[in-house]
Amino acid sequence: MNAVTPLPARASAARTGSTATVAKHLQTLDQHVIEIMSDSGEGAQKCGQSFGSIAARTGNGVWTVEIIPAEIQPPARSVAGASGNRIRIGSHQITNGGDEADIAVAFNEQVLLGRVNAGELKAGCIVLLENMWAEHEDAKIAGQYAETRDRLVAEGYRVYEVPMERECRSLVPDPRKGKNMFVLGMLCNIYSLDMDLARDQIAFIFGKKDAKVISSNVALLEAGWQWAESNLDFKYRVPAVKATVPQVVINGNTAVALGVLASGMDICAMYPITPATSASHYLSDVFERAGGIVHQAEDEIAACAFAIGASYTGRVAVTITSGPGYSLKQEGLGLAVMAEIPLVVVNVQRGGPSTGQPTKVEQGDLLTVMFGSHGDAPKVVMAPGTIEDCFYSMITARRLAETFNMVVVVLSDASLATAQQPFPRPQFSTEWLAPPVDQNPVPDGAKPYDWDPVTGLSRRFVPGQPNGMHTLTGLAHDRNSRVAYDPEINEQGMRAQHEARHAAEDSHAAASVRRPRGRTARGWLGRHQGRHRRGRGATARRRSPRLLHAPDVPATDAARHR
Amino acid sequence: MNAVTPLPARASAARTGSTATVAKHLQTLDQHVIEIMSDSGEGAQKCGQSFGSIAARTGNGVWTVEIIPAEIQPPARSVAGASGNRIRIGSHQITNGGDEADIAVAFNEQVLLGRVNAGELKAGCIVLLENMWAEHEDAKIAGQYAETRDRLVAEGYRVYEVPMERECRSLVPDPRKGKNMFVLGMLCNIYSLDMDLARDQIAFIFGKKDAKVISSNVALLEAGWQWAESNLDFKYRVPAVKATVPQVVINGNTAVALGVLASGMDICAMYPITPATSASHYLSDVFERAGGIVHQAEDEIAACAFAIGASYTGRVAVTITSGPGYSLKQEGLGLAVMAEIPLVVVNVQRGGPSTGQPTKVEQGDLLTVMFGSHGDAPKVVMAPGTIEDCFYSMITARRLAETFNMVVVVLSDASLATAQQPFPRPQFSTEWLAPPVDQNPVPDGAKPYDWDPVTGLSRRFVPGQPNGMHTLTGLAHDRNSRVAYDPEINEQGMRAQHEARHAAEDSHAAASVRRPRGRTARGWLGRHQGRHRRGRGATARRRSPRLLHAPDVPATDAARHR
Amino acid sequence: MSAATLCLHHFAEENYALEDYQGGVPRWCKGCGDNAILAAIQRLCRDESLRPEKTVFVSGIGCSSRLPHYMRTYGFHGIHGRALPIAEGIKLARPDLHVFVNTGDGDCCSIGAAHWIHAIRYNMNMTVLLHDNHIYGLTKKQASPTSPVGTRSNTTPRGSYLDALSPLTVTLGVQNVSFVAQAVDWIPESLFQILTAAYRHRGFSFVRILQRCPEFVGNMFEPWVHDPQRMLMLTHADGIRVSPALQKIYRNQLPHDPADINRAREIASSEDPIPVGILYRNPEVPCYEDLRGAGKLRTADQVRGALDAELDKFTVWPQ
Amino acid sequence: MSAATLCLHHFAEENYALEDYQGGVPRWCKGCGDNAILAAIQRLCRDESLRPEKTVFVSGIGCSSRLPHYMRTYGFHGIHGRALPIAEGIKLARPDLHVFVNTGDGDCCSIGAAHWIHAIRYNMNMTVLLHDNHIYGLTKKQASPTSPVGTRSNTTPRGSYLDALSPLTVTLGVQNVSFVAQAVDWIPESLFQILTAAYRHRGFSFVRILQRCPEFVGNMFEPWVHDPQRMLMLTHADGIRVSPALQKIYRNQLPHDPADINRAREIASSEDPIPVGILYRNPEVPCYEDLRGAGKLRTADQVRGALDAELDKFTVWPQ
Ligand SMILES: Cc1ncc(C[n+]2csc(CCOP(=O)(O)OP(=O)(O)O)c2C)c(N)n1
Ligand SMILES: Cc1ncc(C[n+]2csc(CCOP(=O)(O)OP(=O)(O)O)c2C)c(N)n1
Ligand code: SF4
Ligand code: SF4
Ligand SMILES: [Mg+2]
Ligand SMILES: [Mg+2]
Repeated sequence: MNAVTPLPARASAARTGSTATVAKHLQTLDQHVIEIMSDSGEGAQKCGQSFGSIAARTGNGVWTVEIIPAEIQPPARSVAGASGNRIRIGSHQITNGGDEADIAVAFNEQVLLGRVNAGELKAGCIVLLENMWAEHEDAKIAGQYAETRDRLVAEGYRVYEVPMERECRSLVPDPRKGKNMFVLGMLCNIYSLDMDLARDQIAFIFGKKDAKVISSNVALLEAGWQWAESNLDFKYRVPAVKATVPQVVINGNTAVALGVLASGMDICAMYPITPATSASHYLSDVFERAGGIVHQAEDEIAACAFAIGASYTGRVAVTITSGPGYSLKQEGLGLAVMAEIPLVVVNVQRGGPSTGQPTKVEQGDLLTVMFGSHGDAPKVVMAPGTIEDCFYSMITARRLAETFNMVVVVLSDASLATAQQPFPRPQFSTEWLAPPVDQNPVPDGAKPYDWDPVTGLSRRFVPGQPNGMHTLTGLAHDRNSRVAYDPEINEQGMRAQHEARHAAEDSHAAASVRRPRGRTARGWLGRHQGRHRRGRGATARRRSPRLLHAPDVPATDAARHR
Repeated sequence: MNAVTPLPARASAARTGSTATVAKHLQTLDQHVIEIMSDSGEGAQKCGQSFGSIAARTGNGVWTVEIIPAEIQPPARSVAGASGNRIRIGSHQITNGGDEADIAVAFNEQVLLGRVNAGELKAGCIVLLENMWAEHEDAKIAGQYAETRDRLVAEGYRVYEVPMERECRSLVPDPRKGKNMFVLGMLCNIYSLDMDLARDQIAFIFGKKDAKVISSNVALLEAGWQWAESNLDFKYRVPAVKATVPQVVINGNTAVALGVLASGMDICAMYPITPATSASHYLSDVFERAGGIVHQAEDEIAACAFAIGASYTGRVAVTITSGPGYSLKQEGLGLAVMAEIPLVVVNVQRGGPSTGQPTKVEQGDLLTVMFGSHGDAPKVVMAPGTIEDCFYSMITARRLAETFNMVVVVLSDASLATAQQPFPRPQFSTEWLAPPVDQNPVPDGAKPYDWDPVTGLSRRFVPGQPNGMHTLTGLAHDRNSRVAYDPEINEQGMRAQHEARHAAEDSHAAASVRRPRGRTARGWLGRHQGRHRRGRGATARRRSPRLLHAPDVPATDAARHR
Repeated sequence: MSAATLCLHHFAEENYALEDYQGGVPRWCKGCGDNAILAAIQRLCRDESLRPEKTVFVSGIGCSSRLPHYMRTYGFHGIHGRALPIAEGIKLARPDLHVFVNTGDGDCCSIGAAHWIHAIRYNMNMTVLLHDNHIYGLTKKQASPTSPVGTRSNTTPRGSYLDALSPLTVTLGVQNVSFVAQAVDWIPESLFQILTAAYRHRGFSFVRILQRCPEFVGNMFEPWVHDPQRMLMLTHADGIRVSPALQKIYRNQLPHDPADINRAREIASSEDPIPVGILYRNPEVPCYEDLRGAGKLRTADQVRGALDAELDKFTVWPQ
Repeated sequence: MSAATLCLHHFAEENYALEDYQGGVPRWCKGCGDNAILAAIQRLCRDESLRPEKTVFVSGIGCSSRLPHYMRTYGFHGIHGRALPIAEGIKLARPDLHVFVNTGDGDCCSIGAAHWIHAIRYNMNMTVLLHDNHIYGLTKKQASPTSPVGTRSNTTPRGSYLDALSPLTVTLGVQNVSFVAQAVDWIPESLFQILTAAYRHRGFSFVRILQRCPEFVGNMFEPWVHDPQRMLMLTHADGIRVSPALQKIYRNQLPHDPADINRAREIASSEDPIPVGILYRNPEVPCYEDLRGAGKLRTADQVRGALDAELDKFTVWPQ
C-alpha cells in the first residue's frame, strides 16, 4: 500500500511502508499535553525536548517537564522506569505542565503503565504504543503486552499500536537508538508542525556529529511523519503566534544558574542535592568564564558558612540547595540575619519531609524558610512562577540582599527545575551587577550598625576599608557591633532588621529589575499567598502570582512597627 | 544605743551595734518582688535562694529567678556583673518573676546600676545599699558611690545605706563572705519570717561543713535581723497558707531532668548549650543511679541522630538543647517524623536569633519548632508554664511520643530553666514508665506501617522481634516500609502522620499523666495560643495556660482531615 | 518448650541459608561493586549465623546506603552523613544487637566527617563498611573527598582540584582507633576474609572497600583490576592469610603486623600499589558501651529509688 | 598623592605599634592562657606590619573565640564550629586579606570536626590557632574531645570516659596537610616564634596551643608548667631555633626535620613530654585559592560575554 499524501518540501526519500491511508479528522486546539516515555537510554527525553523546541520556534507556548526514574539504572521495561518528557503546548503562554496528558507515546507498555497508575493520563487519552512486544519471543513479555493493551482499551483509552521498531529497522542498524526521531516525525505530523523546523532541530542537536548521522536521523523523522500521515485518523493544529523577538528555551535550574551569572554574583557555595544540583552543574561549567567560582563544600552547613564569609567581604554570595540541605543551613542563616550579611539562598523544593521523594515536586518549604531559624530571623522570600522568573529572580535577589543587608531566599521547586519554557532572550544590562566593593576609608565616627531610624538600614564596612575595623558577631550587639548584654539593645537591633524587611517590601520598585516589555517584578502582592499544589508530590497547577514574601514575625513588636 | 526589740526565741547573742530604734510601719501585702545582687562570688545567689526556701516553707507562693552575668569572670563592681536573684513571694501561687522589683539589696552600687538601667526596678523602689564604698580609699570608687546614691535619691528611690561590711566585721574574719547571711537576716525581719525556719535553712545549706560554720552564719543572720529591726522604718507581712503536703523547691531545668528520670526514659543525648545545659549536668549526676545514660555527643546533629537510633530500638530517648542547637537538629527531626520514631526534644529557649543573648529569656522558637524541618513534618509541641509543668511535661511527652510514634517538643525557656518555685512533691507511679521493649515475634503478614485508617497509627516492630525485619527509611514509603516512588503512596503516609497528630490531640486525656489533686495536664486548649512576652529578652509576664500544641500544616490536605 | 526442643530450636536457629539474609532485589547498576559487597555480607551473616532479627544494618544516603533494603534483617536507611551516630544510639540502647554500618565516601568522609572521627573515638562494637567508589553515585557524579585529583565530574568539569583524602590515614590518626582494614570489591575472597575479621573484632571495625562504579567512573580502578601485581596483599599470622589460590594471582605480598601503628600509617599512605588486608588492630581499646555500662536491665524500683533520693534533697516538709 | 608622600605613607603604614592592634578590653579570667595568646598575636601583627584593615580574625563560639573582639582589626565572631568555612569564604573572595582563625577544642575538634578535616585538605593560606584548654570554657566545664580520660566535668561528674583525641595526629592524617605545630601559652617566646613561622607559611598553618583555663581545670598543665624537663623542644634549621635563654630552661630538645611526616606523626603522639615546635611543614602543597584562580578582577564585559555565549546556545531566533 502506498502513501498518497505528498511529503512536505525538502523530503527526499519518502518511505512508503505503511499499509493504509486513512481519513483525517483535523481539530484545532487551544492547548494539548503530550507525554513520551521509554526505558532510560532510548531517547524519549531528546525526542520530547526537540518537540518542545520546534513548537516554541513555531510560536507556541510550551512547557516541558522531565519524567525521570528515581533510580540510576532502573531495570528495562519496568513500571518505575519511565524516562521521558511531558510537553504541554498552547496558543498562548503556558505556565505549567498541566494535569493529565492528552496523548501518550510509549516505547513499551510497562513504562506507560507507570504513568497510568500514577493518574497522569486523561480518561480516554490517545495512546501510541510500540507494538514489537506483541510478538516477543519471551512469552511472558508478549503476555504482559497483550494484557496491558487490552486493559487500556477496556478502560477507554484510544490505543494505536505503532510498529516503530519495524518501521525503523530498514533505516538504521539499531532501531532502539532511532525510534525517538521516528516518534518526533509522528508528532510533527500530528500537530501539523513545519518539517523544516524539525530538520533544523535535528541538525542542531546532532551538529557536532557527522553529516551521515544527521541524514539518517532526518530519514527517521520523515518516516515517522509519513507513517502518521498514512495511518492515523486524527491531526491537530495548535494555532501559534510567531515570536518576533528571540526566545531562549531552558529549564528553571539553567535559568537560575544563568541568573546567578548575570546578577554579577561571583561565588556560589553548594553541596550536591537533587533536584538542585543541576543548577550547580551548569554553573560549574560556565561560571569561570565570567570570573565566578563554584565551591563544592563538605556539607550544606559549610556551604552556607562559606557563602556568608564570602558575602562578608562586600559581595553577595549564593548557596543552592534543596529541603534537607536547607534544614541544615538554618543555623547559619540566623547568623547572616543577626549580623546583617546579605546572602542569596536558592531552595529547589522536593517532596518531603526528610529524604522524602527527591525527584518529585512539592512546595512544602514556605513556612520552613520563613520561620525555620530559631528566634525571630526575618528574611525575604521570593518564589519564581515561571522559568523567566527563575532567571530574573536571581538578579532581583542579589540586589535586594545587597540593598537591605538581608538574606533572600528564592524558592524554586523540582518542577521548575527541570521544566523548559521559552521566554524572551534577556538583554544584559550593567545595572544588574553590583558596584565594585568599596575600599575607601570609613569616615571618622561612623558606626558599623548605624541603623537608620526609619529604614533600619546601615551601611556595611568591609575588610580592606581603613578605619572601618570592627568585629561582627552573632551575639546581640549595639551600633558599634559591641556585644550587648542588655535586652533593650537587642531589641533595637531586631527592630532595625524588621524595619529593613519592611523597607525591602515598600521599595520593591527601586530594587526590582527592569525587565523587557516594561514589566517590573510582578506579584509582590503581599504575604501568605503561597502557591497551591495538588496533593503531595503532584505537579503544581497554578503558578501565578510570583510572590515576594517577607515573613511576618509572631512578636507583637513587629506588628507595632507596621 | 541599744536594740530594744527582743530577738525571737533561740536568739542567743543579740547584736546591739545599731544606733537607732525606729518607728515601724507594718504593711500587709499580696505579693512583693525582691532583688539581691552582688559581684559574683559574694553569695547573693545563696542568699536569694535561701530566702525563697524559707518563704516557701512558710507557705508563701514563691518564684526565684537567677541574675547571672553573661561572662565567666566579669570585673568586680561592674554594671554588667550583677550576680544574684530575684525572688517574688506572694500569698497565692506565683507563676513568674514579675515585672519590676519592689526592694533591691545591692552589695555595691554598680551592680545596682545595671539593674536600674535595664529597667528592672520599680519607680520609687526601696534600695538597701552597702555603704562601705562611701569611704573607700580609692577616691574614684567613693565618687562613683556618692554619685549613684545621689542620682537614685534624686530619681525618687527610697535609698537606705546599710553598713553591711562594718556590721559583719566583728563576727567573721572576711565579711565579704558573710554579708549574704546578714542580708538574709535583714530580709527575714523585713518580711516577718520565722527565724527558726531561717536557722534550719542555714543548717541545711552548710550541713556538710562543721558546726562552727553554721553557728557563725547564724550569728550573721541574727545580726542582720537585729540591724533591720533597729534601723528600718518599714516591715511587711505577706500572709501565707502553710502547705499541708511536702513541697519541692527546684528550678525548671532540674525539674526537666527529674521528669526525664521519672518518665522511664533511659537515654539522653545532648551537646552543651546555655541555658539548657544545667538540665544535662544534673541528669549526668543522677541518671546513672536509675540506670540511665547521658551521652554528650560531638554536636547537636549527632545528639539528635543518636537519640533517634536509641529510640528506634523500642524506647523513647530524649535530646536537650536550646535555639542554635535546635536549628541544627531540624533535619534529623524530619527523619524521626517520616520514619515515625518517637522522640522527645527539649528546647530551652534563649534570646535569638543566632547566638543572640544566651542567658536571657525569650520565647521566640514556637514557629521554629512547628515549621522548621523542610516539608510537612508535624510534631507535637508542649510548653510548660510552671516548674511543676516542667517535671510532668517530660512524663507526658514520653507517653505521647510512644503512643503516637511522634516527635514531641517541650518548649521551656531561660526563665523557667533557672527559676525556682515550690510545688507538691511528686508521688512516683509505675504508670509513668514505658512497658518493657517488646521482643515477641511479629505475627505473620503484619506490616511495619499498617496505618490505622482512623488514627493513622501503626504498631512499631523493633530489632530483636523475630519476623518483624524491615528497613526503615526517610524516603517516602508504603505500609511495608518499601521505598515509594509514587506520590499517592507518599500522600498516604503523610496523611497517617497528620491523623496521628490529630489523634494525639483528641486523646490527651488518655495520654496525659495523672497528677496530684486530680488535675490532668492543663491547657491543652488548642493551637496558636503562644504565650506572650514583654519585648525581646524580657521576662515572661504571663505563663498560663500551658499549651499542647500540635502544629497546623499549611497544606490543604490537613484541613480536609479535621 | 522442652529442653530438647529448645536445643533443636537453637540448632535450627544457628543454621541459616543465604536466602535468610536476602531482602529486596538489588537495584544497583550492572557491574556495580556494591553487589559484591552485598554478597560478601550475606555470606558473612550466614557463616557467623547471625540471627536476622538481632542484626541491624544502618546506612546514610547514597547508592551504597541502599544496602539495608537488600538484606532481610532489620535495617535503618537514615539521612545523609548521619549513619554513625544513629548506629551508636542503637548500640548503646541495645548492645546485644549486631550493628553494621554501610556508608559512602561522600556520606562518611564529607558530610559525615565529624561523626566519623568521633565514632572512631567512641570505639563501639560495630562493623563499618565504607563503600569508597571515589565519586558521588546517587546524585549523579560529583567529586567526593576521595576522588583523585583531576577527576572530571559534574561539579568539576575540568577536573577536581584536590588530592584525594585517604580515609585510612585519617582513621589511623584518631585516638582510640582499634581496627582498620582495606578491601576491594574485585577480590571477593579477601573481601570476605576481611569482613569476617572486622566482624569478629570487638570494637569499631572500619573497613574501607574500594568499590567500582561503572556508571560514572568506569575506569577508576581498571589498572588495578587488570594488574594483580599492583595489589599489595598484607599478610600476618594475626592478620589475613592469603589462600594458596589467591597467592598465585596476587604475588605482591607484604608481611605486616597489625599491632604496629606507625607502620600501618605508612602503608596506609600507599595509593599504588593498593594495600589489601588488616592495617591495624588493637583489641585492648575499651568499648564505649562497656564504659557506660549500657544494656543493663533496670527496674521500676530503681527509678523510684533514684527519684525519691533526689526529691528528698529538695523537699520542704510541712511543719 | 605624590610618589614621595606615597612612600612616606607606606613607611608610616608599615610601622605599627602594639596599640594599633588592641581592641576591646579582654574579658577572660585572670590567668587564662588566652591572654598570652592574644599578646603573641598582637606582637606578630606589629612585627609583620599587618595592615589592620587588611587583617581578619575569624572565630567560632567559646571563650577563645572572643579573641577577635580584643583586636583592632576586622573580626568575625561567628557561630559554634563554623569558623573555618567562614574563613575559607573570606579568603576565596579576598585572597589579599590576612586571615586568622581562633577556635577552641570544642569548636574545632567536636562540632567543627568535619570542617577542620576539610580545611586541611583545602590548604588555603590562613593561620589557624587552636586554643586547646582540654575543656569547654564558655559553657562552664564540660568534657571536650581533648580532655584527658578521667576529667571530672559537669557532664562527666565521675570522670570522662575516653582517651583524649590528639588534634595533631588527626591533622597529620589528612591529605594535603602543609603545616602543623604545637605551642604552649606558658612559653611566650616560643609561642611567638611558632606563630611567626605559621603566619609566614603559605598554606593552612595549624597551630595547636595548649592553653590554661584556671577557672575550670586549674591543674591540667601544672606538672608541665612546673617541670621544664617535661617539655620537648623540637629544633631544626628549617624549624624553630630555641634561644640561648630558653635553652637553659628547656634542656630537653629533639632535632626534628619538619619535612619528615612519619616522624612527625610519631612525635605528635607523645603526650608526656609535650613536644613544642614545628612538627610538619610542606611548602609545596598548592593553595585552593590559587587552584581556583581566586581574586582576579572581572569586568562587566566578561559577564556579558559569558552570558551571551550561553544564551546563544539556547536561543530560538525568530524566522
Ligand atoms: C542533607 C543532604 N544533602 C545532600 C543529599 C544528596 N545526596 C544524596 S547521596 C549523596 C552523596 C552520595 O555519595 P556517596 O556517599 O559517595 O555514596 P554513593 O552514592 O557513591 O554510594 C548526596 C550528596 C542528601 N540526601 N541530603
Ligand atoms: C550550635 C551551638 N551549640 C552549642 C553552643 C554552646 N557553646 C558555646 S561555646 C561551646 C564550647 C566551648 O568550648 P571550646 O570550643 O573548647 O572553647 P573554650 O570556651 O574552651 O575556649 C559550646 C558548647 C553554641 N553556642 N552553639
Ligand atoms: S551509580 Fe555507580 S555506585 Fe551507584 S549503583 Fe550505579 S554503579 Fe553503583
Ligand atoms: S573559663 Fe577558662 S578559658 Fe574561659 S576565660 Fe576563664 S580561664 Fe579562660
Ligand atoms: Mg561514593
Ligand atoms: Mg576549650
